[in-house]
Amino acid sequence: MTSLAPLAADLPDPGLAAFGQDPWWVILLKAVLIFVVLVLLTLFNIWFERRVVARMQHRVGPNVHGPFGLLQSLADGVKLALKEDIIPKAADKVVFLLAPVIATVPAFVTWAVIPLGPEVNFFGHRTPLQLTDMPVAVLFMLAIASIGIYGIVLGGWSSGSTYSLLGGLRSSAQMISYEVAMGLALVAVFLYAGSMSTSEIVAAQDRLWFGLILLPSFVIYVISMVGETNRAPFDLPEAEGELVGGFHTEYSSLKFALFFLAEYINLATVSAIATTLFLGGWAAPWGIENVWEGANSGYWPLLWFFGKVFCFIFLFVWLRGSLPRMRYDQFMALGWKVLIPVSLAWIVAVATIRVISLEGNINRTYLVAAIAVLLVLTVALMFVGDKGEAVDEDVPAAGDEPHDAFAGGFPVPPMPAGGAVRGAAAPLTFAHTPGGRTTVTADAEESHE
Amino acid sequence: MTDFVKPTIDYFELWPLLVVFGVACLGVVVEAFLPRTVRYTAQVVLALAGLVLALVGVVLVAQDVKTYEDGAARGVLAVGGTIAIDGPSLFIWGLVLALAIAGVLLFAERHLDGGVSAFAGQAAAVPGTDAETAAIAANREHTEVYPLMMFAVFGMMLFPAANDLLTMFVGLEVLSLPLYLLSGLARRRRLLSQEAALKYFLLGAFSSGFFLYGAALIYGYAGSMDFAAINEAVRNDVGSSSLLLIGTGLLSVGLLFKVGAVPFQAWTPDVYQGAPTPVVAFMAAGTKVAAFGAMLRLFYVALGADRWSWQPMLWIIAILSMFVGAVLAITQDDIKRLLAYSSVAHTGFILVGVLGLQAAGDLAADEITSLQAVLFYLATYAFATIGAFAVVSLVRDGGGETTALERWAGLGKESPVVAAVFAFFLLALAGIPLTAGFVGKLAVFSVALAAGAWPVVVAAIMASIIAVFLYVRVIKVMYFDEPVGDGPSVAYPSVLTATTIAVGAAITLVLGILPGPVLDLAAVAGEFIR
Amino acid sequence: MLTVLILMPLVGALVVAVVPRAQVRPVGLAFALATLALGLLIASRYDASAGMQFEETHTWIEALGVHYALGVDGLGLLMVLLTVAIVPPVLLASWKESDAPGGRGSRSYFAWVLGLEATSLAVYTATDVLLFYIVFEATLIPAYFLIGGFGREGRGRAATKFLVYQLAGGLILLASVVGLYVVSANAGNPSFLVSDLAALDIDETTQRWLFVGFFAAFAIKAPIFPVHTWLADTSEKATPSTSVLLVCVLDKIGTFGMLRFCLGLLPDASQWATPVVVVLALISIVYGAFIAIGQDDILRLIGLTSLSHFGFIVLGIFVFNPTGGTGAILYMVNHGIATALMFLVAGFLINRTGTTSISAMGGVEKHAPILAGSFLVAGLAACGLPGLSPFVSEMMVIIAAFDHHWLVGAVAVLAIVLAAIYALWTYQRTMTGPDRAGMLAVPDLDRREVGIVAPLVLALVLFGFFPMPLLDVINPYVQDSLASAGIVQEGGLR
Amino acid sequence: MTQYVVLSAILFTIGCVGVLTRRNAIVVFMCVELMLNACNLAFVAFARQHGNLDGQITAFFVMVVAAAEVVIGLAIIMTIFRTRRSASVDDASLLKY
Amino acid sequence: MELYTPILALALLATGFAVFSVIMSAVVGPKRYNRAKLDSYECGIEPTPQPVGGGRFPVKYFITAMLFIVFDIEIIFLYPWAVHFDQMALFGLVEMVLFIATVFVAYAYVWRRGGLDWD
Repeated sequence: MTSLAPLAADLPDPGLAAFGQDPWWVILLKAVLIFVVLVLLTLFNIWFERRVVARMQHRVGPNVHGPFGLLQSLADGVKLALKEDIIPKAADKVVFLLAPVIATVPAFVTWAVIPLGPEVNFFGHRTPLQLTDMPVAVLFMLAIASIGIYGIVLGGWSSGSTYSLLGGLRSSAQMISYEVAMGLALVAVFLYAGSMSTSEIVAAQDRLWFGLILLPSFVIYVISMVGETNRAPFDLPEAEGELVGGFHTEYSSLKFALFFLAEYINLATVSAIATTLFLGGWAAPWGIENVWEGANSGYWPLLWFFGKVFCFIFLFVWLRGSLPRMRYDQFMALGWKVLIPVSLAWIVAVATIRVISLEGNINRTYLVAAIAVLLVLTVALMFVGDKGEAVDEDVPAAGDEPHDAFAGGFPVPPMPAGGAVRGAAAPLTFAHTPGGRTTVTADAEESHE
Repeated sequence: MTDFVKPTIDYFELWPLLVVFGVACLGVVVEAFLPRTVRYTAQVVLALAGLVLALVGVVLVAQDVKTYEDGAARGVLAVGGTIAIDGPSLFIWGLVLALAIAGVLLFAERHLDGGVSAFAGQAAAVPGTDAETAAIAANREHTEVYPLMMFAVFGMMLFPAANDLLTMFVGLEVLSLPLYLLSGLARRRRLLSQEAALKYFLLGAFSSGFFLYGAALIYGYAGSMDFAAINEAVRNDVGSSSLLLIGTGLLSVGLLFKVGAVPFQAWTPDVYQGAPTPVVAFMAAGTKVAAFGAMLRLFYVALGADRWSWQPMLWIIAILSMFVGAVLAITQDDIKRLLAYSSVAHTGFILVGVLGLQAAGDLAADEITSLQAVLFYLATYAFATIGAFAVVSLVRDGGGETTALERWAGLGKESPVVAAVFAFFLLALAGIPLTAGFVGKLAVFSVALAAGAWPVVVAAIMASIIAVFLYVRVIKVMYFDEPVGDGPSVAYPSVLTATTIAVGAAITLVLGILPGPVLDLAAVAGEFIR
Repeated sequence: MLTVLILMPLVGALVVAVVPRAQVRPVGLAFALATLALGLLIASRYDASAGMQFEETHTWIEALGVHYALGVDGLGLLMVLLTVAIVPPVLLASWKESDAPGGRGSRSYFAWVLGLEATSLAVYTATDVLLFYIVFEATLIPAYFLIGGFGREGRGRAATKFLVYQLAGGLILLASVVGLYVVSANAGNPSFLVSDLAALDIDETTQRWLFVGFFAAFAIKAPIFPVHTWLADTSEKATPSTSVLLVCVLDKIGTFGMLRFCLGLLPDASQWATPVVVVLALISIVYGAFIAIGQDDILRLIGLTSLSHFGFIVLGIFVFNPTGGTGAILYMVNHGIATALMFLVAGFLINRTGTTSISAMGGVEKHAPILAGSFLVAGLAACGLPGLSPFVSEMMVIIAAFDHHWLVGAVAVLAIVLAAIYALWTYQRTMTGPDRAGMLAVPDLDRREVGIVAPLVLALVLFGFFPMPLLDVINPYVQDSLASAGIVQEGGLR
Repeated sequence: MTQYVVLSAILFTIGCVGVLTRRNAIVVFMCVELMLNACNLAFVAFARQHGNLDGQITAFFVMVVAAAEVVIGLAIIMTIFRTRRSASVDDASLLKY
Repeated sequence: MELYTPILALALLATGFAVFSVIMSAVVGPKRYNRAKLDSYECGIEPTPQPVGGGRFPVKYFITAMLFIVFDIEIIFLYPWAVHFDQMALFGLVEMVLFIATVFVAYAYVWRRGGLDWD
């Protein structure tokens, strides 16, 4: 036991000496500023998205309110506030009211640990441009973000409507599925940074961005962050064709606005995390520092930081503008069958490389053993991949059930001839539409039993 | 930042543990990749091979262990001191592995039900639906039971060898969780089985919560989870003794639940009745062995210095278990429930042995030690139980396995051999001389008396008398009562169950007549590493 | 030698279990006779003045200090002889299937009887307490199947009652045995050997506790009031032959144990307990005889008379003088013979009349004089008529009782009166008087039955007039044991 | 530190009482989880008090175990639920309680 | 503890804002009663009566949730390991490879048995 003790983060971390020294007014001011920035950022993002998508679709987009239509989002917000506040009679009132709050608060709180810049002179007080930091900051972010999922599930559950329920379930299933991949993608970062504190991770990237040396992690993270935020092409919970509005079908007025707000803040949050963990955070892109000494001091880093964040936001918009929505099973298969095993394999690979670089003259037998295990793992992985389809061979032999362990659990629509199509293998098969697949609804099940 | 000290792992000594775990994992892989037709064979062969290999490993390790530091114990502390591989551990490992081999044989039995095993074809299918009919028609079976069982075996080995509270807790859970699932997988009488699983699970989880909170309090008291450190703390009387006392109590709740002692016995009859008989056979024997191993280690190593505060509690619990078990068993009319209550009573008897802890100085030179007595009793009890349940799985009527006592009437005429073997197991459980049960009882009574717990021994004798009535009653039903209706029939088992029963009976007999070698083995096992 | 003696019937039991059906009975009898011969051989080589003999000692369970140790002294020898002598007549008496109503045939009956013989012999020769205990319990298994498997309606219940009583007694015994072991372990030499244990110096309190345990166990076995209730049921439901084995062989283990363990190992406590034990014995004597008078079932009646006789034996043991001791041991032998005769004759009677009810019988005398005669002999032996062997032992016990306290003696004498009543009245009701319905055709004993009865009657008469051979064996033992118990004495009765 | 321990004790008691009084299997089960989390709190609080990390590491393991319990527990409860359409502990009473 | 107080401040701020919005929407918005409006939305048809929470839903979601828990737990162990990897080096690698391999076995099983297929 005692020998295992150093595994956990030691408190207090010397790298975090700069934090926790602020007087109350600085804290309050910083908190208010973050809050305001986030609200503004959301308004801007909505506008930005509409404009960019419009451009991509050869439209103009909002252009009436304010210069370039910049005030459009604000106008929408005010309009929402003046709409009737409907609570469906089938709803569980308390939870129904609570859900938007639960969804919104974590969205804000996550930003508390995102480093926006180095230590600056803040109204005469020297403090980092970051509300706070802690040895487990990234874990904290993930944890808080998970709370947001409760808001969505509870919102869908409490509405008392089938669409809401299924939308809520879908989005939570989706979020938790991609959270795994996301979490695994971060492991490699910690391996290199040796810390989970955001500011230390940024500091660790002063020579090279992790996005470059840990490219697979970065890619996995980016994919899963899109899934995590329910954005196109993974915006299945809100698939209008299937589920009307998803979990917030029954929400109206400002409660709806809160969900909307939370979603856009989350958009910004995952972008900010990506920036922090993979793109050097607030540090200026390399090259610039060589040209310009002061690029990484004072308030300038805010520029780099938000610049990088906007790159990601643009990416989000771009994806939405150009990609069709994925089918739900393909989407889940991508998360569970591709991202997770690849992340695991990548982690092992990174760790191995790290060990080799740490212990120049390494004990060969150990290395061989490790590599052998690794090889076996990889081979097994390929084996699994190949045989994934092979399950179908079992099907005719097994009788009239598509597959063994789980399918018998609840009624499913009759299968097309030739058995189920699974995996991302046959995207062009239109034998069954996405709509047809989602008839596994609560009442459908009821009638079957 | 403290420097990282690489813990010693001692892979060689851990070999049996690793083999079992590896085989369990391999079993899962087999489940995943082999076609359905060959899974059964592959799983059975794999499990048996793994267990035998592990058993060989235990023997090799046992021959190799050195004296630990300069104490009385022999063995090593592996994995940074979290697992104690000492004599008692090895003894229990060997015992658990032997039981597991018998368990696999019972699990693999397909002869009794006309070509299918005792487990549900598809547990996920709701009974009475098309899905289930289809599963039955396709002759499905859950071959996952073998890996599950291997995981349980792994837990059973880890649990008594754990040398700190955390490892013990993990062992407890690893041992319990697969058993919860296995309990719910009966092919026939699914509802009963599922209900058993639910009850077992809820109560089991509840009790492990107690165990854990107890661990937390002890940690709060001693500042460490390590048994040696706790012992040191108790000896030096640091911290608040109320923490220690409550903590000990809560820890005991968890352990006593696992062994099924009164007042934590409520689950025993339900689970024993509902779960598939092969599972019950394995679980009744294995869990008790493992849990008592852990209990001995916890009480002797960590809390030995505080024995004046836990011994009175155990006195009462032992007495209650013996009486409640014996008395309630008499009122049962289902053979599995009856055996369940009898196991409660036996828990009490084993606790009598646990009470026999004495300081080393108080013992005569070649006097039997409490540890030795309990280990021996466990061995005798385990084999008699597994054999008895194996016999239960043979007795049938029109609706499959029949466990109602009145349906057993006339078994002596229907199948004298089966009735005789069962009677023999019952006599062993009753502690009649020339069976292993007798020597076990003798041993635990001796150590308890030697430790001055004579009231408990007197109570134990009285409880034994009640228990005798209970066993004799079953024998009477089998031999002297007129059968109801067609009477029971006995399904002819394949060599698998037959072997288990024969080996169980043989061991029970041999240990009854010549217990010397095993007693010596338990003596050679020596002491716990402190 | 003793091992062979024990193994002989055991092997016989196994052989009987496998030989062809036709040979079951001859083979069984052959083994019983061989055992008898071996027993006589041992008796002929026995040196009456040399204490424990024919000893064999092997370590059995080292960790517990258990030994496989056998040996006989005077007491053991007599019991061994009694056992080996009684089994052949019992087997002969069960020759016909019909002798065992409700049973499963001769094979299992013969096998179990031989098994019981083997375990009983082991009990009488064991010199290790644990070995004693083990075979003590082992006797129950054949006995259980003998009672439960053969006999009248309700035998299953009786068998269960028997077994539960006996096992209860056994477990109490176990507690005391373990207690002895622990005492020896505390003294530094954990052992179960009687010789080791006898050398222990046990403190008074412990001795008393252990005594209570031993005595309770043996009282159940013997049986003694108030733990006698199993005896009546068992003898009523079991076959008469089984009852012979139970009462004449098995129950003697109780009194044998009292002598060997209570007196032998715990002399101080025995003296401490004497008043209580004597009172219990007296109650048994009077109560047994008294309720026997009122019985209608002949087998139950015989069972209850034994309660009275066991009271005498226990009384003889616990009055602590050589006359009583010798009388008690002699009584054990005589009672064995007399009761065996009584049960067997009653069995023949029941076979003929088809009932066990005394009130349904009558007038047998006229049709079957030999049967009636032998029944009369047995009855007179039971009430202690001079000239028959029980008289000697009964007189010795009563004399000793008067020595102990006049009141004790007086009560014991009262029992003789009662015994005369039940013996003679039973005779009168069954054998004399007018014929009852269905009693007309009672045939007399055939040759086989006479062959069974005659030796027993002969033995009764012989030992009635000439008990010296027995006394020669008994006296040294009694001297030794009383001496080792530290009881001052003035020479035995010669 | 004492407050944390007291809080954990209170949570533990609530869970315990919940297990004993509630009849819905899922609620009972959640109460069990509450007990485990109370244990975690106690572990972490004691870890802080003793200044070593054993307690915190334990908390990790407890989470793992709790998760495994959740998985198995829900599986069992769901099977029963689907068979009987009820999650009440009382309804499951084929076996004598 | 000082590290956590700012978070509390931000959280309070956000909560205040959210609660304020929820209340405001009830206060500011117009109220025009209409029975159909309070029914749950089902494309205009009469909604089927349902218990709160919509009754039952596919088992699949449970399975996903369980799998998530299993992997989340794996991550719990990977994080501290990753942070302190440099100190453990080879030992850490070997042990973690064993750990990951174990999890991977379960993963392969679930995959092959169709646990990851959504239909």
